[in-house]
Amino acid sequence: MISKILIANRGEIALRIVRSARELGIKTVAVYSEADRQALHVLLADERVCIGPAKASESYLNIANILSAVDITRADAIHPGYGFLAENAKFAEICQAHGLIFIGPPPSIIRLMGDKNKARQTMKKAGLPILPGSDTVIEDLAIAKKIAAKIGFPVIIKAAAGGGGKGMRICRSSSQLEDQFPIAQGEAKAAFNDPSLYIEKYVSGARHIEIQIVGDRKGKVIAFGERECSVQRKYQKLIEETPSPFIDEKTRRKMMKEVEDAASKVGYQSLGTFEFLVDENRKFYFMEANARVQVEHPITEMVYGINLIKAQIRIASGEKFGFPFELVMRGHAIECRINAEDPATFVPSPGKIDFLVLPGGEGIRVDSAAYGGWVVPPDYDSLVAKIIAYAPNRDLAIRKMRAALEMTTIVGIKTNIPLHLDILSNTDFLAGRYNTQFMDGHMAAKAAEETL
Amino acid sequence: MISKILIANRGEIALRIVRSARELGIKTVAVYSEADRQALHVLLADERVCIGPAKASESYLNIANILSAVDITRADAIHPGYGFLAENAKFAEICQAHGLIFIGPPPSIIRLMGDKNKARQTMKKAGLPILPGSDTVIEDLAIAKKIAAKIGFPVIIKAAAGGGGKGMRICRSSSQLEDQFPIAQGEAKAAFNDPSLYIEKYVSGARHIEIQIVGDRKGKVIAFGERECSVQRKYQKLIEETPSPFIDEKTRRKMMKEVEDAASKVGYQSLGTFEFLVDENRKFYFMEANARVQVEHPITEMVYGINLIKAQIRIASGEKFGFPFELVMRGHAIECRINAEDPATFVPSPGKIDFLVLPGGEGIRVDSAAYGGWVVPPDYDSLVAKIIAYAPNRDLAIRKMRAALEMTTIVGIKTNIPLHLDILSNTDFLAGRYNTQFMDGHMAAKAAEETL
Amino acid sequence: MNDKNKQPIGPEECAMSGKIDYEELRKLISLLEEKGLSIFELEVEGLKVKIGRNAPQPAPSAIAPPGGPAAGPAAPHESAAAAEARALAIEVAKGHHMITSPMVGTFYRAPDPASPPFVDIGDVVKKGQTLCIIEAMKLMNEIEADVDGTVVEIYGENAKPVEYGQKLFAILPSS
Amino acid sequence: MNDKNKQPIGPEECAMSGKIDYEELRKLISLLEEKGLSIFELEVEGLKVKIGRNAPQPAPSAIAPPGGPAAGPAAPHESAAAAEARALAIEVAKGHHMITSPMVGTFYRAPDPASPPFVDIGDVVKKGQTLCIIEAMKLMNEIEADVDGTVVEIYGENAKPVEYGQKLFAILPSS
Repeated sequence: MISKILIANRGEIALRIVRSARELGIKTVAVYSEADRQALHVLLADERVCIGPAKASESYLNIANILSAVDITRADAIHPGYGFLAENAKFAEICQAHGLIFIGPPPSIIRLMGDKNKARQTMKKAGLPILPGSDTVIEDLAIAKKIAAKIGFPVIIKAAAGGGGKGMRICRSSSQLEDQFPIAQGEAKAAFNDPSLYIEKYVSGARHIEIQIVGDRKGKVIAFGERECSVQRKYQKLIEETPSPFIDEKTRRKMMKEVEDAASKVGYQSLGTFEFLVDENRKFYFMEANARVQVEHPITEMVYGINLIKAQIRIASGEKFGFPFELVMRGHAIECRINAEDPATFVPSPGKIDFLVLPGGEGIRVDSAAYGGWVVPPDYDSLVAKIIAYAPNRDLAIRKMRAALEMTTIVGIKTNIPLHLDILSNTDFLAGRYNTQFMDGHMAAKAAEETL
Repeated sequence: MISKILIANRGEIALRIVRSARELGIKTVAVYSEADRQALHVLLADERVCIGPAKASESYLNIANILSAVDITRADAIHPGYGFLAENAKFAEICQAHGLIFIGPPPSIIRLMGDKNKARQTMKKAGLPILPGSDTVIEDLAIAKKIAAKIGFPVIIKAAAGGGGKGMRICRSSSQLEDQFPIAQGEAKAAFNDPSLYIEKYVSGARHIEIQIVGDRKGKVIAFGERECSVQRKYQKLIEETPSPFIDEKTRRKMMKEVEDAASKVGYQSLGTFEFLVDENRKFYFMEANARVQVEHPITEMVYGINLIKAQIRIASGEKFGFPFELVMRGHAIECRINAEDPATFVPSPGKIDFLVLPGGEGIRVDSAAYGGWVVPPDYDSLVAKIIAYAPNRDLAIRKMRAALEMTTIVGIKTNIPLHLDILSNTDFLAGRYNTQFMDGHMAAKAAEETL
Repeated sequence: MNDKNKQPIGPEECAMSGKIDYEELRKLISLLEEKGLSIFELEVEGLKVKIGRNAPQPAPSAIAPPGGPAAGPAAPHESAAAAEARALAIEVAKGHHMITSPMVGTFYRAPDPASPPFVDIGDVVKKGQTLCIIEAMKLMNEIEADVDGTVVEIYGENAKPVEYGQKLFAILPSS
Repeated sequence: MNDKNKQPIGPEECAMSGKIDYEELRKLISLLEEKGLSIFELEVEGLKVKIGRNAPQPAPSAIAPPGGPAAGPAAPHESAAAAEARALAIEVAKGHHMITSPMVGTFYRAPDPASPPFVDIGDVVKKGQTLCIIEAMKLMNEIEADVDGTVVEIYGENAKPVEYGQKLFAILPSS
């Protein structure tokens, strides 16, 4: 049904889409900014169109130029990847109005999930547990205080339009709430042009667990076993694994079942991810849903033996689709996000990769658009490679990942590989004892150690 | 038990062993010739010792220097890889006498399998079907003619010490046998310093199918589902796949069972591969057994979710071992051997790799010691990378392989990637209709096409 | 170089005679660098200068079509891009002013198929004068000259797609 | 540079006459370096200057220890190897003759711990004279001088392992 996909993205996910499309016999068009002229997805796509200068707002977010590129290349579908326009409901609508297949959920679903508070309320009605909190967005401190008093401190304030930790504040008392509320409002306004906030109960020591789903066009939704994404720094995921060392089979089944039911109720189609906070008693609370493919989708692919991007394209093209193997989790997969950044200070380290040896061999998968000689541009996020280790169990997967990272050689830019190796040797991490506070504690412990 | 492995090999298999040892927490020592100073396995091993000049007989085959390297690095085990000293029974014995663990079968097994005729007779007694032929080695043309008359033409003469097609001749008549016998003797003498030949029935249109085994130190042997290796040029394998598109479940079970029984009867330990000719009626005949790890072992790993090198090391160290998953073949795996050679003339193309982009992503495994900037030395075999595609079924695996090869970029040397792409688009190959004559026919057809 | 010998130094020439001092050489080398030359040789009245630079261009631009010459997707763009960049540099060196496409779309030299082109090579144009139309999103965008001058080259082909930053016209500004 | 101005010629210096003096030349070389030039030749009225720079080191020898500075296995050997090759070249350039190890083993400077070393720096040796022992496979292999000359450097450390091709002694042959 689809004969040519224009990929409105860059980096590893753009290359990932080129590869999957090629396997399906579908042509690809890369659009790129002037900073990405030598990018691998540009060189390896079937066609390529420059759509603007380095600045994302004038290229990868430039809807007019992207649609003009569709016109001149006669692409019949758009894959938005993640980030950029992936969760822009208006863009999805314009694509549809333009007669294009948008490879993602319907605009209504994107819009719903984009409004974090509305999504929470809708999912609550659809049967998912959520944390006690405000049912509507709050614009007024007095109301915020009343609600906080009702649900009890600590509470967390979040931007309704939010993501990435922007406008997020933990308040442990009424006076903290008074201080933080206007700051969060300001941040939310600055980041999302929308100062709306909502409040919910803050759970300390919680884990970030997410459930991948695939919905077809007939209303059938399949949920996959969880991904554990608690190793985060400032809400940026660093290491993801599946299965979670914390979730038991009963909780897994329950989460999968409830997500499947709730997602079909709202008519979910295409790929999506439902994010949960899971407390120490394995009680889980829906946080938000991401209406797109997730960076960490490969670990789910590894344990199930599937290809989610191919599934996503086939669903979008209206094809009947199915998964060839029985959908059973087998083995353990870990992903490390290799960023071009200083491992200690987290300062981005763009520049030329003079020399590159990526890992390989049994159980190692690399999703990367990097190559020796490539200049990592300073204009975009710093992800240069996703390294995925797959093994029969968690211990073997961690050993495999460590061996792979130790043998990865990247010269010319700094990367966070030393940080990953550090985490992969941490006693708590090895024991599976970690939550979203892990990185704070880990960094603090390391700092203390170095002071000794 | 093992704390440090000296790897008496080079290239991708040496790197493969470094990786597996590292996962097991075992240190590695690379030994290398002066031509391999910048080789990746040398750079990534824990220690490294130069053992001689480029010429293999003075370095990778130099037993004295290799054992001295063991002494100065205090390694307690040797992994011979494949080729070089891997099937040298005397070397295995010297290692044992030296107090070293030789990671491979016992010397007696290596010696038995090294004598192709004796191996055939032994395996016949152990219950494996073999082709009608001479029961003993033949040194005399008159006897050869008598035997040939008994089993009927066509026959094939082979070197008893042979391998790689050296000293091998197909004879369709008594007069051909008269001509070819002395030539084959000369070749066998030159290649193996042993003119002994044996004769067997020649089966045209046969397939080359092999069964991987793992034997533990208690006499238990596990056989795995077959590898199809019929895509060969001059007895050099080019593409291997598992399962074979030709073998049915009944034949598979039968082959596996018979190999398990025969191998345990002779006390097989460690990894090994039993090679068979399979005729058009799926009757199979034992040809020879290779007492080492095989180049194409990764495809078996992919469909079973195992790591054979780790298993091999653990058996050698006397550890109890087992495979974590139920041993069931799942999906389909193909390997393409990427050689530094002209794809049309097969002339080797050593030299500097100026620029390299290897494939990656879902379902792709790369076993390679190549890197951008590396100079492929002219002194050894031309294998630069093994690319393995894994997918739920054969059609998907072929598509994935094609996409991967199309996106592989190697600048500076010629490779046989165009030849692989050609084969992977061939109608007969796609239909699974091929045997060991496939490449001859394929090349002839291509030549004819180009003449038009 | 002596004062009496003072001459304008053009992009690829350097008239000089007799002695040469450090300052002159420095200028020469800068010129070499600026123009991206890899080698420069000069011989005049007993003076002989030869300057070379390492050829730049590392691996990336050496990307070959993956999968060998016959099979696989072409990756021609980057070499095209490099060639384009080089051409652009030469044009700019000639003193030409470039009009590039500010958007992705379809290039039209005339307002409609029946009309003559907006401009042709050799035409004198004024700042603000329409040079072409780029159709994008069903909208006709007029692209105007941003300098006074003479059209010396037209790169776009009528009714063909253009991408962002693609050269459309070279104009020699009137000074 | 005039005769009276004669100065020692170092690796990057050059005696010359005419209008360019040492200071100018020094500046020139800096310029060459700064601009990344690879070659510079100048010939004027009896003055001839030719300056060349080596191309910078390519990637392979820039392999860093994988996994960053702290973690991971060291890959020091190749840089050591490169350094060794460079040192060897310098030695050979000095006219030194190198004795390298023909095998892998353990290097001994003396026949037994109680004896004095076979040779020391400054010793005059004859072709065929034993310089050291390398123990390999429990066998003591005497390594002999293959030229007459003076021992100017001893690289091997007593009772330490040596690999194939490793430098053992530098000998300045008597001519």
